[in-house]
Amino acid sequence: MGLAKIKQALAELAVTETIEVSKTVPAPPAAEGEEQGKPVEVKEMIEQNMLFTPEYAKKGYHLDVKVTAENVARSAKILLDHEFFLESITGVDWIKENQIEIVYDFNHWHTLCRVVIRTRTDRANPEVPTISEIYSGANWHERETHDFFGVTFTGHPDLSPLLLPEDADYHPLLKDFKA
Amino acid sequence: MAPLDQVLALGRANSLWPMTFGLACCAIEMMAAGASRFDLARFGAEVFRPSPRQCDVMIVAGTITKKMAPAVKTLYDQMPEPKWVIAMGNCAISGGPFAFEGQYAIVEGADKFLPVDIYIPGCPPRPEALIEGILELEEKITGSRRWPRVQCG
Amino acid sequence: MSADVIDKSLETFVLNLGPQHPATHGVLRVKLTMDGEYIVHAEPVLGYIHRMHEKMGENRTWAQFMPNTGRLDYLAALSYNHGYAMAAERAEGIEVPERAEYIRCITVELNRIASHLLWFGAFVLDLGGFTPLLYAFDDREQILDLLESVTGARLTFCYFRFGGVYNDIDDNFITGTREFIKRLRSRMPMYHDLVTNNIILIKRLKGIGPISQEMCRRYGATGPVLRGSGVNFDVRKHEPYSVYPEFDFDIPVYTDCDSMARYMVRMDEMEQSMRIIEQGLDKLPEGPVMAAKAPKILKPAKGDYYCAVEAARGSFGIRLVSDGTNTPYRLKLRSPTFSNLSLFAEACQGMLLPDALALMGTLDLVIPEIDR
Amino acid sequence: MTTELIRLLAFLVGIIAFAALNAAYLVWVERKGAAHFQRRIGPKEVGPYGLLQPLADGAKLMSKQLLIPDGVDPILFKIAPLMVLVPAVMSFVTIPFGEHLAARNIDLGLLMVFAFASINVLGLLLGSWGSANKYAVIAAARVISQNIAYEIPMLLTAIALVMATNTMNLNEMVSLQGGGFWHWNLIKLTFTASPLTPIAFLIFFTTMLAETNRAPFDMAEAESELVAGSFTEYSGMGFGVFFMGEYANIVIGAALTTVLFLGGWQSPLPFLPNSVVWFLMKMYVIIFTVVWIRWTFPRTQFYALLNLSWKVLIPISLVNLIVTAGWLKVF
Repeated sequence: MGLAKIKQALAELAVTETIEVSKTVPAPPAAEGEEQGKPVEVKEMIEQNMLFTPEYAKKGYHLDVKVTAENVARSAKILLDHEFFLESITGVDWIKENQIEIVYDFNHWHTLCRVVIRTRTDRANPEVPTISEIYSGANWHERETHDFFGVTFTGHPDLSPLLLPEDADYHPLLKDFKA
Repeated sequence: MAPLDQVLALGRANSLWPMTFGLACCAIEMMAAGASRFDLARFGAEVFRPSPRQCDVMIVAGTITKKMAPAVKTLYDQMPEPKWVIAMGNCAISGGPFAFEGQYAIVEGADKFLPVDIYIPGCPPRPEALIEGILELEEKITGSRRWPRVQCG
Repeated sequence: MSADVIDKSLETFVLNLGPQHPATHGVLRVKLTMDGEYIVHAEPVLGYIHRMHEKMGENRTWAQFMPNTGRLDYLAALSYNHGYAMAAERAEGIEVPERAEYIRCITVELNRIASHLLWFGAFVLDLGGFTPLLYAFDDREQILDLLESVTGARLTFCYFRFGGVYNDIDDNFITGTREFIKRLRSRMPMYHDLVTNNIILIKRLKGIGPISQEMCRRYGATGPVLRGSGVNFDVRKHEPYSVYPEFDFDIPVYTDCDSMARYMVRMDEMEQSMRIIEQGLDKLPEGPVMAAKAPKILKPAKGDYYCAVEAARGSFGIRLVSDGTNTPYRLKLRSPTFSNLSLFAEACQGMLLPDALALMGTLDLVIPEIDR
Repeated sequence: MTTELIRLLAFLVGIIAFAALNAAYLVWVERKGAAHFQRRIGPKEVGPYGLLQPLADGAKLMSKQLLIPDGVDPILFKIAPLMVLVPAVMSFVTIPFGEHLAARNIDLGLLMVFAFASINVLGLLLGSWGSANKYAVIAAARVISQNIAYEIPMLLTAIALVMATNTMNLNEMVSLQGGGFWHWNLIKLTFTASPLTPIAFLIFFTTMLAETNRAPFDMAEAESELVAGSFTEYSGMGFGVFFMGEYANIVIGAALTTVLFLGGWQSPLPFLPNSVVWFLMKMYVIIFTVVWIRWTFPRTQFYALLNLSWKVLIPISLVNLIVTAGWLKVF
């Protein structure tokens, strides 16, 4: 699988209407939420993101994709079809904005390309569809995220605590958690 | 001690079988203590038994988490008398580097729920420290330091 | 053969492997549903050594988290030092002097050999052979002596600093390392004679515990597990960092997908690490080992940063989210064995218990790193 | 009559002392040997060369609490260790240590040894079953199938020898191997047994390892898989007796190999006097080999072990039997 094909793949991901693709801007970070840059021209975006740019040297990833929760599974499917593998799933608690961000890291074996997919969900009732049917490895990562942030992954077969004790009802990585 | 007690104590002290039971980093140093350079076998203490029924001493080597604590307690209960506990490393003594404000996962020290006989500080303690701990335990059992004194090298 | 054996019988029982079991290398627990000695279903239960490194990271300054990285994967602590240091340097934009980078690579590779040696011994111990463990420890002690002389610790190193390393290496270390490499080179044929070419071992590993590429992808397996399945993926080559591009070394890849392949990958990796160390010692430049302009207190710009290194067990990733203060806002540790272990449940289905334990051995588990 | 009784009593005491001493000091040999194979020192501080180590272990084990866990069958649990130890000790009765040094010179000595040897597996089975532990039960299943599989080639090779020597009396069997090492059944350069006997010896040695549950066939204990296998629930002297039984079995196995193949108390060269020393030397060489093998090889896979017996050892020993029969018929 060459670089050209991966470009194609990411273009496919980018042109799906509901998915907004933002170029990773160094100064106001994309993770900040409201700073989300306007959708960039697809062709241009690929040019900017796929090459070994200073961006990568600074951030450590090549493409930063923001999607709505419903589109997570779809993005994951596209990435699986193009032979990406899942590195990790985690959450970030943005308590000031009352949101929890779920971050998916994907990487590719043969091409230097790390893709980050992010989605935000309401902090009071965090819900994201599972991708454990697409990536089997996501099962544990999602359970772990559920442990730490209390995010419910709808459709997940078993969200019982993985790292916390069986009867744990707390979510320690939330910023307002007190032991 | 009565003479028979003394004989038995000598027997026990010279045949301390530890449990094959490591929790974290210290377990590697425990293995190193049994390996060629340090050779716990010199004192007859190299027989690491995987079954608690055949062990005399439990070396708590590592952090005890709240999830693990019941299992540690069970293992201790399964050991036949007389039995001893060595808390190896700072985690097993007091929670070590993991004791901080807001920590919810660990038990701060094995002595919260086990009768600990010997504490070996270090993070992790060197194998020499573990050997010294075993010798201290022998001293505790027999009432006197091993004689002749063990020379290093 | 195993599948129909299972179908015919409904008489299964549950076997609780661990949390204290000699083959789980720590406190992993696996709930096995067994039919005789065949595994019908396996469910790893984690968290027995969950110490909450990630929460600790949020509660202390950037520099204060460095000792924690040494206690994640205590067998290859320097790789984790390296990953964290690189991530923070990337966020803060610190340039590391070249000599420091060389020292980092040399020590990390030494640590990798130590880790693989211990794995080798422990793995053969899983298979019931005791002696190789002690031979491996013998060699490992030599490495620990060398590393102790520069880092001051035997196991849980905290040697790297943001902007370099804590301590320069001296001539004793260099000659000692060269001697050690000579020694290990002469010992490797002995290991192969004693273990690799042993008919019992070959019978136990060849064709046992297949892990396909497709499975690796779905579970995100990396490191020797992935390379044993024929995928040439190594972060050192794939995403070159530090001064690894300066070195001439190969990535051992075996395409058999079985336990033997994973075993061979690790044995060959030791040889490659020796090559890297030798080249590193030859090319070692003069200069400082700490960046002159490295700030004492880190305050990276807002944003998130990802950094991956090739640890002994696979690709260790670290995701830092900074809010511009002197503590990390979020610190995610992507542990390679967490992903590697997650495929165990699927891979061991229908296997015999001893084979499954051999398979578990080839995954090279370090439980505190999985549970974090 | 009384002298005979006294003689028997003396032998009984002697045998038990021999078995116990061997069991205790074989542990020392094992630990010390293992240590030296592994570039260590081994027991050293407990007495000179660690020679008091077995005494310390014994004192400790005897003074240890005898735990009878909940849910075990107390009778089976208690009786099992004895069922391993006693038959092993009984087997010594017919072993000829020297020309006139045997407790009982029984005509069917070989048969008796085999009869007692097969009881030990029952002990392991009862103990494992009685201890109500899943690991122990798995180990029991393994031990039973292993012992059944390996008893067959062992007997087949022994029968071939019986055909060649025409006796089941162990002392007589040794006498027939007199006159130098080329008369031993192992080599038999006198061509009174089939030329396959060296192979038969290898088979016998392998099956002996398997029957005594020694590495690489130590399925009964299999530490890294089954915690402690059959012994998982045994504490204190229960475990100690099991271990003594195991080591007594090894001694029996080695003694039998010596008697059957290595000419027992016969000297290797005709001009040297026959003596019990030769017997002991040969026996300890075999025992040392057993220890050596244990610390060198990893454990075999269980099905590979059964395959080895059913698909390799049994056919070969059958061939050996037929060739021996033909050989005896022709010559």
